[in-house]
Amino acid sequence: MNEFVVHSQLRWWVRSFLLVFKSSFRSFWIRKSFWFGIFVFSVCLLILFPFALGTEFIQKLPVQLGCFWAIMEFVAVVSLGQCFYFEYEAMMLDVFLTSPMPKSTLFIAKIAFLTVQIFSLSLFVFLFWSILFHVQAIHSVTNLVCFLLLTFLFSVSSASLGVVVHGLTSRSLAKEILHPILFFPFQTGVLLGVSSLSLSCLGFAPLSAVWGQATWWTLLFVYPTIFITLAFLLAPIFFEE
Amino acid sequence: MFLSKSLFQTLPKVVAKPVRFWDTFLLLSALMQLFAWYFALFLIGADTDQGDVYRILFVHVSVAWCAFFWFFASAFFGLRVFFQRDQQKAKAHDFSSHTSMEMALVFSSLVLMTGSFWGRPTWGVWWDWDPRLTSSLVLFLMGCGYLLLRYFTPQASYRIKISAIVSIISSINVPIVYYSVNLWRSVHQPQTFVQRTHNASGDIQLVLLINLMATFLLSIALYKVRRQSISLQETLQEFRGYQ
Amino acid sequence: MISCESISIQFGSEVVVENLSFSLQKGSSLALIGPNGCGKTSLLKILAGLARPSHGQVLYGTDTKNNHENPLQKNLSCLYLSALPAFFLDQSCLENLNLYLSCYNKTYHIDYARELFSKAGLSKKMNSPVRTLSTGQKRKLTLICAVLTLPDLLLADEPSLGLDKNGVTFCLEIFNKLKENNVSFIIASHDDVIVKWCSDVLPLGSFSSQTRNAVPKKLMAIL
Amino acid sequence: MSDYGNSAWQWFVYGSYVFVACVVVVFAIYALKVRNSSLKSLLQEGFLENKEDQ
Repeated sequence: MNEFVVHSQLRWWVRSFLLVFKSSFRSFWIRKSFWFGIFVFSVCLLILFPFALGTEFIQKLPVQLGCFWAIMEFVAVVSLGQCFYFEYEAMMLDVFLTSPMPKSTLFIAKIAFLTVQIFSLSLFVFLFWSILFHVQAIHSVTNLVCFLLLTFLFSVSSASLGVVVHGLTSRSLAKEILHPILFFPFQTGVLLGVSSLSLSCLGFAPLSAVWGQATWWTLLFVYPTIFITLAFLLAPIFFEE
Repeated sequence: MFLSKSLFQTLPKVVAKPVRFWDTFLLLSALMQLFAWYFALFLIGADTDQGDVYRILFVHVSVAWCAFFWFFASAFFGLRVFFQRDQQKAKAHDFSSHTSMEMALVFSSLVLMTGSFWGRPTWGVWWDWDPRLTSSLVLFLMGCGYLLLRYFTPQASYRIKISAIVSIISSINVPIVYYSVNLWRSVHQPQTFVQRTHNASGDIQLVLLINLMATFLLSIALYKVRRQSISLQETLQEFRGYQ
Repeated sequence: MISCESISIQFGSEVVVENLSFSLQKGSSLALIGPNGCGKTSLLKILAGLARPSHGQVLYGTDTKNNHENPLQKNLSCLYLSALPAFFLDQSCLENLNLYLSCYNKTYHIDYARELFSKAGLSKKMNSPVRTLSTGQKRKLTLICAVLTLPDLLLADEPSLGLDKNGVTFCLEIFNKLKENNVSFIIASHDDVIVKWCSDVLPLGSFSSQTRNAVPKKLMAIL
Repeated sequence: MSDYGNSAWQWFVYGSYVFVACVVVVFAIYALKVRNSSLKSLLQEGFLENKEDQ
């Protein structure tokens, strides 16, 4: 592989990555109601937790954070539900797969698109959550930045895991049941990391949290890279007939 | 042994020999397991602080070891499915991966049950978020996910590949879960519950070893019998055209 | 251009196609005919790289020396027109056309596209969503996409399905235009006009063998 | 270590042993039944003849 071929291959990979990214954005933009529907679903969840737990109980910070991450988990699963929905509906997958585009771009672009979608949803959920739950812990910019970085890492890992799970179950029946069942057990590591990190980030930091932080951060960075490389390696297998 | 005499005669030699061998092996290992349990229940004295309740330790630990062994064995066979060029051998490894995941499922459900049976009298609670127990619960969930995925994919050639992938990913996930639960517990509840018997005296370890060996042999026999039943059933379905 | 060595397609234990080998030169066209269920569509899917045959392999490449199993390595662009036209139904015809062309890294001149649309009778529908098109019109849109992308290999599954009289003539016109640009075809069709147009014919009915009705000794040993 | 109601320990200890034994026996019986029934139907439908390997 001389240098020219490698360079042109890389440019071709990035070009088709942008192509799939733009096409999923365009089909998303045409059906904006999907995004809005998921946001309304998350607001329903925002109401559900205080009704279930009682308003005075959710004053405590750990409970508030727990509710936030539980809502984010469901928002991630629901928004991943329509991960290849437009392509399936329009049977465009065959066109993408037979065209000379490298197959991995389809999945990596989907991961990027879903990360943006989940992260945008989490911003709005964060806004309404801090209002409805009277969250006082976000008092400094560093808190806020740390919290948003956590939500971004959460979105990347759930998007990459979701695309891998969708690729695996592309030919199976009863997808609605299979996706949550395959999604949640693999998400436990990230959920634990994110919840305990956000706890220590926002000031409720017992002594041992400082030691715990370094290892949690490595887990949160290692986890999405594992699943992104998996999506990259398994691309030829995913949608095989 | 467990096959009717008339049916056994008509079997071709290649199939008859392993069927008979593993049936006898199953019986022998079952007897050995009963002996090991008898040994654990009656022949050694009660523990100093936990009284007789600690005897559940023998069955709990041996079943836990088998659960984790078969889980990683399923991932191992999953890997072999990928690196196998020959179609028939890949199918055979897929049968083994499927069977060992089923064994992991059965044994991890046993671990959960004996764990809660043990927790009730010693710690007064049916379930404890102990890293080992929690990771065997997550293992159980992933096993169920694996079997459901297999059940819901009708196409054989695709099912073989994605089941191998799911078993490999789940085996990657178990250490992550164990590690993160361990870390998570140390942040929330510092160790209030007493650790398991560290000062295990000589004969307890001996009995534990015997129990481990007996349960492991029993699980190997169960694995082989179940492996035969799965491969025969799937071959039958394939030849009937169910794929 | 493309050659298969002893391909066999299996649905469970029923062998639909048994060690079929053929090779296709650049610019020539091949028609697959045969009764329903003789594996035409699955063979096309295998040639397009969407599926994997149970035995044998498919080689792509201009000359037999450096053949590759995967079409991408040889950057051979092949277009697969499936039986159901594949478009984003909510996006307009032009947007779908742009998507097809950018997938194949090709550009086109708007007047040429407008002329093709008017010839196909779709000039009014250029900017309306594909949802409003009938199946015949969608079929013509796939043909327009085919002629604009100019793939090296065109795999078409029933290209004339749902086309009326002048639809078929439009389809043949498109094929002739593609043939001038040295495009090779593999078409599965029941339409005699299309089959006569192709240079050679491959009947698939004769390749299916009766089902193997015994577990091979080797598999028994692994049981 | 207070007495955790050790008087009823037999229930838990014997219960767990009996439970493990039952699950293992049920699993073995299920596996054997499936194996024998599929063997019988394979034989009946003539898939296991000693023909030469195709």
